[in-house]
Amino acid sequence: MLLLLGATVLLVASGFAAVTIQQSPRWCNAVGASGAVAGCLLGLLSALRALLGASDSSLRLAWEVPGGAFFVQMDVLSAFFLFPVLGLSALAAVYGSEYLRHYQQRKWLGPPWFFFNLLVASMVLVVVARNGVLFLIAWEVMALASFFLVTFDDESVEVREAGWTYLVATHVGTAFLLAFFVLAGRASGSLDFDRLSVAPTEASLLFLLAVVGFGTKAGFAPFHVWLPEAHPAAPSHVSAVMSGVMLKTGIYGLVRTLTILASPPAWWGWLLCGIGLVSGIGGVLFALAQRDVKRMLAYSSVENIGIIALGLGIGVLGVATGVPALAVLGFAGGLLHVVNHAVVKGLLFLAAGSVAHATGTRDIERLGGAMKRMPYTGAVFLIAAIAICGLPPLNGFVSEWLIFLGALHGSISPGRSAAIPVLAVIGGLALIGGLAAACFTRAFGVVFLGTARSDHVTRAHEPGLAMRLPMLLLAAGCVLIGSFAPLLVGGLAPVIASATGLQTPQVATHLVSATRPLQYVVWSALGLLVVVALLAGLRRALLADRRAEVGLTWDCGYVQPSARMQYTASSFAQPLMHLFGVLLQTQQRTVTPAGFFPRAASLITKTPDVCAERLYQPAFRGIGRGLSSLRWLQHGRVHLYVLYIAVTLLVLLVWKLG
Amino acid sequence: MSVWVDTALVLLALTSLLLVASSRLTRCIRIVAFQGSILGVLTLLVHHDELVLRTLMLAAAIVALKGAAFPWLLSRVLQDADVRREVEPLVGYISSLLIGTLMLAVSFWLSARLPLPRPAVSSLVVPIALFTTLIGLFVIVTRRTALTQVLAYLVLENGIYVFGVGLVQGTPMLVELGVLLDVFVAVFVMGIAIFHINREFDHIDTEQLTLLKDWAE
Amino acid sequence: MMLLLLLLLPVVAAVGAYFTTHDGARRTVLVMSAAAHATMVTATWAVTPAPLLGGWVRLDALGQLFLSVTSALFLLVAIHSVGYLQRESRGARRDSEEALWFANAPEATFTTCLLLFLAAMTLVTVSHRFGLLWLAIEMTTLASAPLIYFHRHHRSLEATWKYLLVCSVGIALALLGNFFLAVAASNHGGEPIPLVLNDLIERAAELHVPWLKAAFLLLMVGYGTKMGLAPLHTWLPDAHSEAPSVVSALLSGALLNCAFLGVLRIQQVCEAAGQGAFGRDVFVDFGLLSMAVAAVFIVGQPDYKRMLAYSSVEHMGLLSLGVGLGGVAAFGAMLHAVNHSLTKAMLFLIAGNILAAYRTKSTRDVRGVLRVLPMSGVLWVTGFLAITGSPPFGPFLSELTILRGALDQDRSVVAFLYLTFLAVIFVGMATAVLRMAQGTPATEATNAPGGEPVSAIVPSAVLAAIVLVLGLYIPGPLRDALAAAARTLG
Amino acid sequence: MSLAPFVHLLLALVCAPLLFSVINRTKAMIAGRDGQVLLQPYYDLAKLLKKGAVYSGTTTWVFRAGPVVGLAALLVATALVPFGGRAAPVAFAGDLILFASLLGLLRFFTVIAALDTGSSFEGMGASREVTFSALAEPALLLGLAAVARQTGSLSLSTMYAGVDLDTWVVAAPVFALLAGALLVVFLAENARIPVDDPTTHLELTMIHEVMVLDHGGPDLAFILYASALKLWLLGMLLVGLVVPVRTANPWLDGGAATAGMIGVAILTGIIESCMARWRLTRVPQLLVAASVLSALALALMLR
Repeated sequence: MLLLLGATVLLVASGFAAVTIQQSPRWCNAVGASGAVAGCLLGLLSALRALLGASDSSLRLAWEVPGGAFFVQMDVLSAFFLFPVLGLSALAAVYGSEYLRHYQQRKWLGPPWFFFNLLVASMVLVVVARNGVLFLIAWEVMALASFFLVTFDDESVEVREAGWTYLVATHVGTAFLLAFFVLAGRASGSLDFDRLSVAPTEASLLFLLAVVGFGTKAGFAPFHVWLPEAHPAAPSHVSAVMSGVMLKTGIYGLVRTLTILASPPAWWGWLLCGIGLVSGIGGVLFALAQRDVKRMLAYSSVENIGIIALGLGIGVLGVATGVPALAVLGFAGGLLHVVNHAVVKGLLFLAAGSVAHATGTRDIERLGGAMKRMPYTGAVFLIAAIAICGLPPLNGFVSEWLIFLGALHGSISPGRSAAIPVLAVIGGLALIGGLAAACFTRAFGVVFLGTARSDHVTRAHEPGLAMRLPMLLLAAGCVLIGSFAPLLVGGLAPVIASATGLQTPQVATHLVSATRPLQYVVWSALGLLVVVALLAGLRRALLADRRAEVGLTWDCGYVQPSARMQYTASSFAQPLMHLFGVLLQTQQRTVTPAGFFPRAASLITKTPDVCAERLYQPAFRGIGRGLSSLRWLQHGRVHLYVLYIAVTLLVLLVWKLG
Repeated sequence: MSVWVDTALVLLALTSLLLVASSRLTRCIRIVAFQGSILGVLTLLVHHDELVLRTLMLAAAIVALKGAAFPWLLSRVLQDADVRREVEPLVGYISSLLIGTLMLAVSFWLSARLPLPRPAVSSLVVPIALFTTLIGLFVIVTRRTALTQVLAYLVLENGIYVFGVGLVQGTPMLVELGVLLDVFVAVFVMGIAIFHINREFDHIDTEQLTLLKDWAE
Repeated sequence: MMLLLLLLLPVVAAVGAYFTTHDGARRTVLVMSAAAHATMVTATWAVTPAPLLGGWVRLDALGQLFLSVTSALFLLVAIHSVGYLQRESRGARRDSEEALWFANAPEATFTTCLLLFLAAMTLVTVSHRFGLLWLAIEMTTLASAPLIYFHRHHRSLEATWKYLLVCSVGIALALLGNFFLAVAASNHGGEPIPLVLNDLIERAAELHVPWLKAAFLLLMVGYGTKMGLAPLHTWLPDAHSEAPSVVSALLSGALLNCAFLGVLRIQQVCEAAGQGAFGRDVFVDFGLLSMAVAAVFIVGQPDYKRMLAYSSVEHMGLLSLGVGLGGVAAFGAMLHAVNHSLTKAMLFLIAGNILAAYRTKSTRDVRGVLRVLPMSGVLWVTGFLAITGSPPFGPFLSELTILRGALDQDRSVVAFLYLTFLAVIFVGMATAVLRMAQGTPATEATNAPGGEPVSAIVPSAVLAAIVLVLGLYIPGPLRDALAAAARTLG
Repeated sequence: MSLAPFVHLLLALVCAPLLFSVINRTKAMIAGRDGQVLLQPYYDLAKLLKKGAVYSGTTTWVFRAGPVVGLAALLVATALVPFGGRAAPVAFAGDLILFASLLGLLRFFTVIAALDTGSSFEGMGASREVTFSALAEPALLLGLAAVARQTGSLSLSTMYAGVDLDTWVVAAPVFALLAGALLVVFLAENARIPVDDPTTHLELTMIHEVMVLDHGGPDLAFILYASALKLWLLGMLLVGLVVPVRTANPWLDGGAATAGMIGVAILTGIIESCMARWRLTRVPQLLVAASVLSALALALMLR
């Protein structure tokens, strides 16, 4: 425990140090990054000890604030969430140390490092805090730190607006959490987690508060609106951390809530599944519609959060209906996907960052053919894309497979209450998978393959080692998690036990029903690789002594194919956009060629977020209008002000005494 | 003696009504001055049984301030400010009178709601005091010039003072004088303010003092 | 004896300052006396001073709390105002909003009034005799009016006039309230109870209830006007926006608290007389209404000083709400009184720096404060986060405590409205403050005279530090004082 | 571990290409021609394997990796599919998901290989491929989930082992609906009429064919063989459902399954000769209809 706190202190301290020495960017970078890495490694060490020792170490100090106590505890759940948080943060810090160097002419590098390290420290504290006030403070510090990172490039209007949206969203979410904690602590008068007592009548209310409060941070639809704004705005290593792990603190909060509110009713599971389906399908569809690669990734985060929610939903259903297999598999899938998405999405954002940074644009319609200029980045992006589509043999497949298996278990379980949502999950998950494949073939194909659509790419170059290394490590992570899945899933037993409230041995027995098939999965994955190798060898052997000419792409006889003739990302996505037009509400502006000598025709499509456009903006406008319609109160006539006083007095006298 | 007290109180009420109905600023000032002196007399009448130095001093101070000093100060300001000598009310005189009578009723009703813990020198004290206070407020609200507002503020003070004199025994000298002093300073500061207003704007019409607001008509 | 010193020191200093001709000397007097006052106040935490005038003047937990805040604020403001007065060039100056020329009031007057203001506020915090309390509060009005009219132009004059008139009317009503209280105290024959707090509380049972209630309402409206509770707050935005920022800081940070103290005193009597519930309801109503009205004017507010003023209205509402809820919330209210004073004062000081650099009060014309005035910019954003109740700053804790108070009593509607108003106001302020702080400044609007002088930064920085500390740790003595203060409110 | 499971593996690997010629012969017969010889696909493969290759200068290693990975994925998938009711060599709970994902992998690589050429035609084909497969995916998995619920097991092998006559008698309507759904999936995934026309020569109308325009030589051979395998496997899923011959005798079951496979091929031929390709905008309706069929089957079961 002390080790972890030491790590936190080290993080904060190095952040301060970075600010104090920001006159020299090199040192500022070095101190900030190395401090972050060192802190993360220390933290990982203590998390590892907690997970292996599996003994909860806690620390409770008196703290002189109302309702507060400095109460931190490291249990398996916290340790489990600490891994992605610290691991990804460390890699992102290394990446950032090179990424930020390109700002050093224009900006101070102290603040970004300060806030980055503060962000990491606060995430650690969020995960281990066991007191409401402490948690809320850490939670909000996390939000603020990330806000200042998002608005790093505050010269541009978009970034400022994104920051505003993010700040407002997270603050409103926190309001729900305030209500949540105060309500939960009301009975015992203490906000320590172990003394939060919940009256069964209030449990559902608390759950809803938690879903909204934590869901806003996690990016559940329809509370996700801040996400596609904020993540593109932030520097890429920050986007990686935000999307990869900061969202997961919301998931952590939800799971922690479930442990606090014991014995959930079935409809909580239904609700989570519903949210999961909406977020998953909606997220991937909107991702498919984006032109900005980082925005696309942000929406894909919404999708994956949806998948996690599906897993949790199935798990809750299992707990509620008393089908342990369902519960165990659901939580296993959900929790494992937390890690997988952290690795994969982190990798994707880093890769996208280095592309954007090398080409100077995030608009995929201007990219293309980047593979030739940036082979490493292209390769890791491909790996990540396969993983995030949940395709074998990588890690993404394992977690989705677990959720599927859980759903199938539910579908063959006799009861009906579990079966119906579970079948919706199967169908939805399949659809999400297919759409995700469409989304990421599009992204990878249009950005890295074909020929350059603009000279942005022709100037591109592979980034330096500090940016490449983290990406390679994360890619390796995708493969390793995929190959050691049975081991990892088996290791999840205590975590799932703490999340579901089942006994660890019981969980373990049910996990076997997942781990044994998983071994087959892994073997077949290995087999796949072997077969690939064999076939590749065969192909090489066949072509060994033959002519392999290089020509033009087949163009149906057209002589001079140009880069502009390639299929664009928008047209690639068009059929699906058309199919789901009702959801997407894509706006289109067309100038069709007309007359004998037509002018330049054009087609502009844009798909803004439906929730933002149809839900929030009208609401905010309405509130603003309503408030401003009351402004006549302050009309500036002093004698009428005196009238206010008189009237107030009379009203009070008559009302209270009359 | 209570007859005289009642007369004084009635006179007070009448002067208030008169103020509401009168149109010329100079007249208003005189009315308020008269009211002030009535107040002084009232002080004597109430404390007639122990006509000690203290009471005399107090009464003298009241007359001196409310009857002489304030009117003098305000008429000084009035001379400096070459405004039209009309009051230009936002509510017409007749309707003002009607509202005034209405307020009389209200104050009697209120005083009925508040039974006195111990009998006062006169049953009229509470209603009249309240009435005068209300009139003060009413005039502040319905008259435009800063000067009238100060006058009205004085009337308000008078009403409150009547209340104090009529009901409250054993108020320490220190407090009473302090109150007087405070009122004096307040009026003085307001006088200065009016002087400045007049210099800045060439008018003392508070209707036009509406630059600071959060609402654009 | 110590109390007497506390009261006399500023007065003497004021007289001295009035007759000093040399600027430097006068400013030294200002700072020195402020420092002396502060040290004496600190001393009162060690030894409780003996009461004067047979208990009319004494220092209880509540008074000590408010006195300490006032004194500390005054010291910092004094330091800040030294630099401010240096910057304020003599003679005719260009007005920032309209193209008119104006002069400042003579500095001697300004300093004198400042010190008299301090004296009056000190008197407010220590007077237990209701009449005396009334005198003191009226004095604060009179002493601060010239301060608001420091810039001699018509807007500040208008503000001053409104301030004077509205507050005087309110105070007059409060006087009536005092008389009502006297009547209530002279119940059924016998010797009337002297209007001294402790006596009233001791013999509260003998008070005549209807008159007590009436007195409470009158005092509530009267002092509420001064405190800035809606709908009696009307003078507040004008005065705060037109007064020099140092004065606005004092008005928001100290003066409003003093008026609040006036209301608390009568509430104490009500509690003792078993009428606490009656009073608390009124407090809750005023509190919610004030927050609502503040929300109306903060959202889309084009003038950042007015925005801060309305935020003061909001927080006065918060205090009144906390007192109205009682219990834990009362403690929260006391804590919040401290937090709000410090934070708001800091914000006004920073607003002064911004105004000096950009020469406009319009949130739309100010851009890139973080670039033009880095320190002020950081403090500006910090202050915004603090005042809107974001952790890890003090107001967060107090607002959380008030929420707990609301939910402990199942006042879920109140809690809901409370959170809603807070959220709306947060959005409103965030929009304005971020727009000002971020981005790149418009080229012409950036004449920071000599960058950021130390005296313009240090006080605000100190305040920010205190607020941050209060968000992470509440010292024992302070907590005890707060608890004691809350206890007197039942 | 007996050798029996590997019989089917062998059979599939050897006979898959035969299905093409069966379909062709059927169509030819109906059209009154006598079509190609049965071994024609093997000749084609052999010829292609002997050829050299021409690569577009635009392409990268992704283009070359496409066919290899695709074929590998299908070879692994072959090991998962039961032969009628007979267990597959590799069988475990949830292998149906692996099967579906392997098809997904094949698709993924085909698509990016197509995009690697930078040709607008191949991009067009890729776009259509991902669209239709995204819609076919739920139909397939829901259908299999329905079988799973009916037979109460989670592995393709045990599932299909459970589909015997008795179950048919109980759940005839369910299985009928499922058969419909799986047939649609079979046609769509294998780019047959009415979704796609393998024999067209107009790039604009192609889906699968257009994606492999630039492949030649061994690569093309891999692709052709892979698609043959795909035809066989999806067909086998259909056959396992509609030919509920589950006796103790492996040869009898195997024979029935093989016959059923040929039957499916003939059926395909018939469909292709009496239907025209649908407008691309109508295809989604067909696929959604398939999903609806599966969902309906499930609803019947939950009743």
